[in-house]
Amino acid sequence: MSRTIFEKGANGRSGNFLPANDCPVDDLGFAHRREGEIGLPRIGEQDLIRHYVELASKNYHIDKGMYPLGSCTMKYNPVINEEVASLGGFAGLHPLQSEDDVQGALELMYELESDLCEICGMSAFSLQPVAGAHGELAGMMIARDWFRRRGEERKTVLVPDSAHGTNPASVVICGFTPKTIPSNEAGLIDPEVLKQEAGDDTAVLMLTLPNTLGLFEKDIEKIIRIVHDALLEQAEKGIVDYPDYLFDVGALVYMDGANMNALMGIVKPGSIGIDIMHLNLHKTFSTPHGGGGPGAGPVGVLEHLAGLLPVPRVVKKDGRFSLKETSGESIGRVHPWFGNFNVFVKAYAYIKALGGEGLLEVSENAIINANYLMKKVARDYDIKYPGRCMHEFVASGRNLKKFGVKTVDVAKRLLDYGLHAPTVYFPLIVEEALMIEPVETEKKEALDHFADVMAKIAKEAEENPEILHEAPVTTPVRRLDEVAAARCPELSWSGGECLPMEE
Amino acid sequence: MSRTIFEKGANGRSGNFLPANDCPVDDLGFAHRREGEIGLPRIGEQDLIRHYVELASKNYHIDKGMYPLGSCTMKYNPVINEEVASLGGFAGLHPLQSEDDVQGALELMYELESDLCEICGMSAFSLQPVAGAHGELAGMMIARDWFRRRGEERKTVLVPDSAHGTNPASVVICGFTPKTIPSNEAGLIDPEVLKQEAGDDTAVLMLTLPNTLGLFEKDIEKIIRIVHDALLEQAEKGIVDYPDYLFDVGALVYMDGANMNALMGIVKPGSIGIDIMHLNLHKTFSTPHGGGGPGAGPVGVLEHLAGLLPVPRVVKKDGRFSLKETSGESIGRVHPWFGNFNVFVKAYAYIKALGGEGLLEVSENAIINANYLMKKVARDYDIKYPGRCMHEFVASGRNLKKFGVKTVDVAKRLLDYGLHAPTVYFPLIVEEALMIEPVETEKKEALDHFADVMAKIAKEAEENPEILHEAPVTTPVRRLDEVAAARCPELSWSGGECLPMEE
Amino acid sequence: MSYVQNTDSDRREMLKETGVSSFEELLEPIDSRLRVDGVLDIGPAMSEAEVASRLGALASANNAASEMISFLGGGIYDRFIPATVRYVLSRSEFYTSYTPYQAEVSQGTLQAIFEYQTMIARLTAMDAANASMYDASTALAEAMLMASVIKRTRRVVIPASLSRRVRAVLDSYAAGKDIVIDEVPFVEDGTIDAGALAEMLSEKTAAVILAQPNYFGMIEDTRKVSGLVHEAGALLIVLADPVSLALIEPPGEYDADIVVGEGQSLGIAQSFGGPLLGFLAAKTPYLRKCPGRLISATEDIDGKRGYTMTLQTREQHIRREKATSNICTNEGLVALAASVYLATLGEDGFREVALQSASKAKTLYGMLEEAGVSLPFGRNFFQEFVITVPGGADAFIARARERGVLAGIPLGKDFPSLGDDAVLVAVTEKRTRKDLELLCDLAAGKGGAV
Amino acid sequence: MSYVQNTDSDRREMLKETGVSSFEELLEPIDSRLRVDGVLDIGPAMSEAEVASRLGALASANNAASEMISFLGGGIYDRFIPATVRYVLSRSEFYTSYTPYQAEVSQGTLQAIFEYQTMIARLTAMDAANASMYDASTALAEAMLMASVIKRTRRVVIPASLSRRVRAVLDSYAAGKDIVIDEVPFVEDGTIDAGALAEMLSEKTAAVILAQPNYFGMIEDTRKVSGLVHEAGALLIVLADPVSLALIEPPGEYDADIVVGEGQSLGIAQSFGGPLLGFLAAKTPYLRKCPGRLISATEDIDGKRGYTMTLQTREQHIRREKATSNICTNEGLVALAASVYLATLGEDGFREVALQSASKAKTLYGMLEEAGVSLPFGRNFFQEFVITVPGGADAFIARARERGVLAGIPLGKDFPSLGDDAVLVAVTEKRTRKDLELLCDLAAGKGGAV
Ligand SMILES: Cc1ncc(COP(=O)(O)O)c(C=O)c1O
Ligand SMILES: Cc1ncc(COP(=O)(O)O)c(C=O)c1O
Repeated sequence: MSRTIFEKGANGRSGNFLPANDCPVDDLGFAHRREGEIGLPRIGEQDLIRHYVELASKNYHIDKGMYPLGSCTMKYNPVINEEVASLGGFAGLHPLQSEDDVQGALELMYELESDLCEICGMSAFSLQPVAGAHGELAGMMIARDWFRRRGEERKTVLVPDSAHGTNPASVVICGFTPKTIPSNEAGLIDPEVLKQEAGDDTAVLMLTLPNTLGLFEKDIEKIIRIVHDALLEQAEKGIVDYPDYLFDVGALVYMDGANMNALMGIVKPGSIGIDIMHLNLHKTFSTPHGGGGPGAGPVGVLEHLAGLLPVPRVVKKDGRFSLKETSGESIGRVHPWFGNFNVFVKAYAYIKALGGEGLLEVSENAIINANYLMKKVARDYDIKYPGRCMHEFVASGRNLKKFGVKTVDVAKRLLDYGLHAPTVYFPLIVEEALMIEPVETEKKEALDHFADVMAKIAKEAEENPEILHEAPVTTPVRRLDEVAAARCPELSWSGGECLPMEE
Repeated sequence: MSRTIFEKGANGRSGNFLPANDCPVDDLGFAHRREGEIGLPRIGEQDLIRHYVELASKNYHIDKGMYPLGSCTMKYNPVINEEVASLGGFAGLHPLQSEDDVQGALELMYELESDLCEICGMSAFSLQPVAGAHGELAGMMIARDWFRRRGEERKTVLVPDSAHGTNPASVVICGFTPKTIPSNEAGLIDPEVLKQEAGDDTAVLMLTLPNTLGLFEKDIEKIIRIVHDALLEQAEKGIVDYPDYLFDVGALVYMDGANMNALMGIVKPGSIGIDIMHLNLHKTFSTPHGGGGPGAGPVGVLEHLAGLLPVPRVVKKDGRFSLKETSGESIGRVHPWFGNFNVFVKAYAYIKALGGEGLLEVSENAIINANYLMKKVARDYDIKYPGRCMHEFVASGRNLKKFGVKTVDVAKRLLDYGLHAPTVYFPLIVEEALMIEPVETEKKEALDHFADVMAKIAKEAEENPEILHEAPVTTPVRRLDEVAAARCPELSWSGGECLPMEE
Repeated sequence: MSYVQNTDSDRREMLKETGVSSFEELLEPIDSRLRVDGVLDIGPAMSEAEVASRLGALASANNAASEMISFLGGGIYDRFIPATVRYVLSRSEFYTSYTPYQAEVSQGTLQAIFEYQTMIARLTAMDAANASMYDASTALAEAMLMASVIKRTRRVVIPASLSRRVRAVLDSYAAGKDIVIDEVPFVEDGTIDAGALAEMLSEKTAAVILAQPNYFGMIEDTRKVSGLVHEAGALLIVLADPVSLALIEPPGEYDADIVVGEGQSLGIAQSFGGPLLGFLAAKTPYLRKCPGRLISATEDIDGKRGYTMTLQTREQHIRREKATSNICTNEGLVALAASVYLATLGEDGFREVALQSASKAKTLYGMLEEAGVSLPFGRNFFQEFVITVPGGADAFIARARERGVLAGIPLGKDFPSLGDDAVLVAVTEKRTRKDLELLCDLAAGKGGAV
Repeated sequence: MSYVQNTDSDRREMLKETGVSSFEELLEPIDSRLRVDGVLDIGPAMSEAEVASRLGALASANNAASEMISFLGGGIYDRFIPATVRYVLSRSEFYTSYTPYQAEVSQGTLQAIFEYQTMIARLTAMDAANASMYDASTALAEAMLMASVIKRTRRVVIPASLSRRVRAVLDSYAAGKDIVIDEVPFVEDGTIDAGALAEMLSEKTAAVILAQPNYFGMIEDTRKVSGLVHEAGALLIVLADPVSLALIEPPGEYDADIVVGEGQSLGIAQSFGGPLLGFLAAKTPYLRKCPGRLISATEDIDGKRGYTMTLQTREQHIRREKATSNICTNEGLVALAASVYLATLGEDGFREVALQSASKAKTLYGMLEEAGVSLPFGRNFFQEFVITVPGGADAFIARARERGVLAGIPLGKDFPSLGDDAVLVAVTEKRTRKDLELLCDLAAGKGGAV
């Protein structure tokens, strides 16, 4: 355990960071002054650096080893991207500087948007949402306003049961009601079931492609058609008025594009009829996750929805870039400025470095790695949906249950072997799920090592399950008491006091 | 054990770092082409970064904890210094650019030299030597040429037995013959002994101040006088011709200033008669040591020797800085350019940050810390020279010998406690020496912890010496077979082959 | 440049072991009609040298506020950032790690966030803070939704002086939940009209939002407002500037229920407006309804102290559609930066930042007053205030730009009642007396020698 | 700014425990007459913000070669440096650690240096390399001393074309040991006069130094020289450019005894000429006489592979006056940088660097030839060559500088026989065809549109 910085800096001395004040402090002329101390540490710089270096040493991270968290796409984060993102010409910009002073930044955003359009086959992208869930919300707002502008108040959003938790949550925050679509035995949406569930009240189908089982919806054309058709009848009857080019667009299809790592250069969602989608730059485009952000969740749409994107929009005219602040139809803003600009710089650098062929190579290797690893892991673990997967697959620890071993035990034991665990207990439709995404930057050797360790653990489960129950033992702390924490959480350092929660 | 980068990158793929060549490669027009491969790795960037991050995790370092290596002055290295030293306006300079293009760099060097003069009371400094030993050598060359120019070929340099190994080695490389001066029971130079040793052939007394026992030569005035007088007689007889202002300068006194951390703002060596000295910027002035360099060992002299300093010299005229390439008397060059410029930037930033009072505060705290820690360590270990010390002190593990425990065992056991060991078995005049330099940036709490661990180890030595013999056990590797390595060293990776050494 | 590490022979071997004869076979579930035809049209791969030079050129095509004399504020400030912040953030242990789902190997991130929560709780004097939100505006929007859930009503009052950009974000979040947002006007000194507020409050009011200082930089009479709000049974949500909290009474002391704010001032680069750092703190009874991640201290099975995510049943990954929010990825690394900033400056250094900002702002105000520049709202501000410049804000700003000065934000478009001459001027600790004199001369219409 | 962490009360307590009543008491051994009077006159302490701005101003007062079109070489080259090098060097585990005296907690540094030694040994095709020297010139000086010890004689032959700065360093090292340095002249193509060399060699010759390529960029006939040298019983010391070794026969293959060189080209910033990286490699029998640190692989007591310093009986800290050299602190971190550089580029990338440099140099040579510029030494060069510009080198260089071009190094002062028109031009992989055209136009006296 590392002492907190409050303990380490309880009675110390901080350095001197500011020049002497060249203005008088006697007459600040305002009321409501704070009395007493804030309670910030007083710590010398050496001890401060040691504190954070010590904390750093207690983290698993990409530069340490494979990070097969399913759905999270923990690929290598190139150091050049960090360097260029920290250039003063980017980091020092205020968002209200004149357009003349920010042409480089606007050009970067403009080009990134159009590259994302090309990659996804969408007509327009807004970079404003700052995370995947934020992109989902913006996308839902677009759908909401699109219907509202047409005088409709459709309430239902269809969400497959394998969806990421943010999907139904975003639906709700936006005022829609989610309706769960069960997956069939193949782990896919059944077009027949969908047809039954889609109806007059259906605004959107929100699907993930490839889905969170790592499977491509092989009936995707049919699925999109069904959703689009859900309103078509009314359109044909003239009840609602659609522009010509939307002749076959009914309810909307939203794609959670967080799994786009599998599809670059292979499928363009927009080209197959996806109306709205978001991307996670902090997954597919290699911008680091920062232990929980910052991210970026650009939202893209087809032409008929382009006017609804958040404002401002970057526009180009005669080689000059500017910001268009208003649009008649826009949903408005989901962020006060332009989104997480610093993240864009990294994604831009990544896309430029790879180019068209490089992005395809990424998806190819993501898919090859996943299929290869699935094959190896399948020797010792259940795979509910075997066959081909895309960039990830879901294994199950249920075959170890007979030894009294749970998936969480497998996960913790992996930590003892110096590896990170896969995503566990998700998606919910797979019992004892181990969701494994090897990503394209890991090479065969690393996958072999991971599979070997998984095999070893399966053997341990059989021969010596205690080891797994006890795991982890080599980590900075062992299994933590989460129940106590939830009953009376200690959310800030005050010498051990906690806040009792009513049930 | 980490596999070597050659194993990890045996058959991989490197990235693509250069733009395509826009010139033809068919006619290079030169002979003597290399055939076959060099044998460099082919490794992907992710695995490369992981390799070095893994290696990094196997190093002790200042940001991890106290580093009480005596004589090495392992103080905190401020991160701002690293930042400013990497500015493009410094890092991108070629040493043969026109003076107009490098005014900032020259100004920095000029100011740093004059700050060092003020701190040390010397008349002039040259920044050219790139390490302490290099500064010693430059200093010896100055002495050599100074005598030669006067038609004398004096051969002897007096060196106390407590001197750092580089001192006698530098003396020899420069063509002088070292003669050892034994320390007295107080660990100091005995003026009477010195008087006997100093003679006609004496060119230089090379002393360290405070000496490597951490002691200030309390008879320093007398010592300097004796050395200076060693030639005075002849000067008075007119045998050699000294300028007036040197009336009392005979043989020269060289001070190894690597321990200047104890004296800043307290004693100026030049003002008390030291003729030549060097500094270790990578100790006293907080520039990091890099696991073995780069360093910087500026050499400073009093007025009568200023013309002998290495060229070029930075000069200032009418607010403009330029390089003076020649001087009639100069020893010439010890480096093709100006020394380790990047290190100067850090030292400069450090001196500016601290200012005059800050440097004094450094030395005060270095001294307070050392005396405090000596007092605490003295409870469990022998201190051959008790009383007051300056910035460091030498303890001894000889009181543990009766338990079969050696100083090396104590050192290794410290590693198990997550601390770094002191310098051991040096200086040679203290049996089972443990040379401890706490430095000023460690605070009381850290010293208390170190002393507690030292006490614990002393107790372990008595109660369970096996623990010490076995130590370290928590480190990436345990005690290494140095004998085998010396007999047949494996100096490069070739799958385990070594080079048998003849005796 | 490629970061893929498999060689061609690796790939061949893997395909073979997978039991397929070509990569194409793996794409069998994808109908060929859906496939991309040809190569993506985003240009050829660049080498690292080309990436560096392209990005260098784009960066150079900007003129950064941080290198000029900037009086731009309005939510993003040009502040001094200590080197320690950049150093800690450059450690890949922090920046390349994921959300701490495996607590045992994420104690670094977890403890750092726990310490961040502590600092925010102390700054705001609230019971607890969460692990971060996207930015202040979305934190405020979530606080609004949270209040609506707690109070089971759909009306919220905001000050008419609120940033229009923040208001726009509130609007887009409110629309789905049919929340009605009313605005309480401001009086001559730029603070809210307490009388009007009293009249607007009803049992239907879920919450009143108060910005302290407000968008015009003015300090509100928070105790008075708090009294009114709580009397009406509504919640008080405060949007607080964190630097001001070093000098101004913290919201916990005037009984705020939820406090949010923008952490960009705490050691975060301006970065053209992102990433930012929304913070959110609340009273204990509301924690179960709060959005985002919470880190708690606890013990491991050996009784050793450790940290873990807690109250996760509020979160989307456990509760899905019943979650209190959809937030998942937040601003972890930015929260870390803020902690390093606050810890580096420490109690005294942080207070000094606030003090220098306020005293320099006050000095500029005095200079402008003396020079006869019109200052509509008076002296009761923290570090930002409104000036009116005859001839129009835009002309003044353009004139200043020529001298390397970013003079401030024109307010006329967002707040027509203030007129086209109104400019919002922010002063941080980075400004020097010389900078202030230069701005004053420019505002007073003098040439102003540098 | 202070980095001292003790508070006043810590100090008081410590003094008390030490048994003194004031700090002054601790200075008792220092006579008060020796004490500094008053405060050091180096100005007041600066805050971090002031340090950053002062250093920023000094940096801005320079115009960096790396940002211009630089044809400057002569030992320091403007090359592309991959980001990985800066990243690895920014890890404080490497840069803040000391010499690996405690091997068990220094395996990172030790293994990295072991790998560096391996790369240098492979590049040079020698048996082994040491852990680094200060720079090429001091490495060469030490090699000279080493040869003199091995051969027990005091004469050394160097090429007259050797860099005058390197020669100056040799001189200052030679003086103390009374080593006599003779120069062998160069012939029309800029390479050494083998006939003259044959005549100069005798049993008194300890070593012949050969620079490959030489200072004029020309490639020497190394096999011929090696034959002559070894026939005479002397040692062959080669000063080799490491980048050239990707394309040119390595010294080990023509029987060199000791090889030294400058590693700045291997991913090290120009940094106004320092820090640099001297490498030194030798045949096995000479290792016991070689200066500097050597790292060896070995096993720990559990049989686990590890690394340690070896043959330390050569070193000053063990052998003092009997040491082979006085070197202690060397260039550890710079050696690490070189390893990261070589590992990042890898076999193919490093060859590409050499190939681009050579082919661009050759292209420039062709352009200049075509434009009628005089090229005294011909085409047998690697990446650097001499041109002569009528009107004088200085005027040409000044003219080029106005166009943002650093045209090269004037040679007349150092090598009067070449005349005042001679300029040494270096071409690295960073130069583009456009750069080459610009230089060509300038040299040909044309305006040269950018
Ligand atoms: C499939 C999927 N959708 C949505 C999200 C939410 O993205 P974010 O965490 O950036 O809000 C994630 C990642 O967490 C995801 O994996
Ligand atoms: C007292 C003393 N003198 C000289 C030196 C030699 O300095 P360097 O290692 O920089 O050559 C050192 C350090 O190693 C030292 O501590």
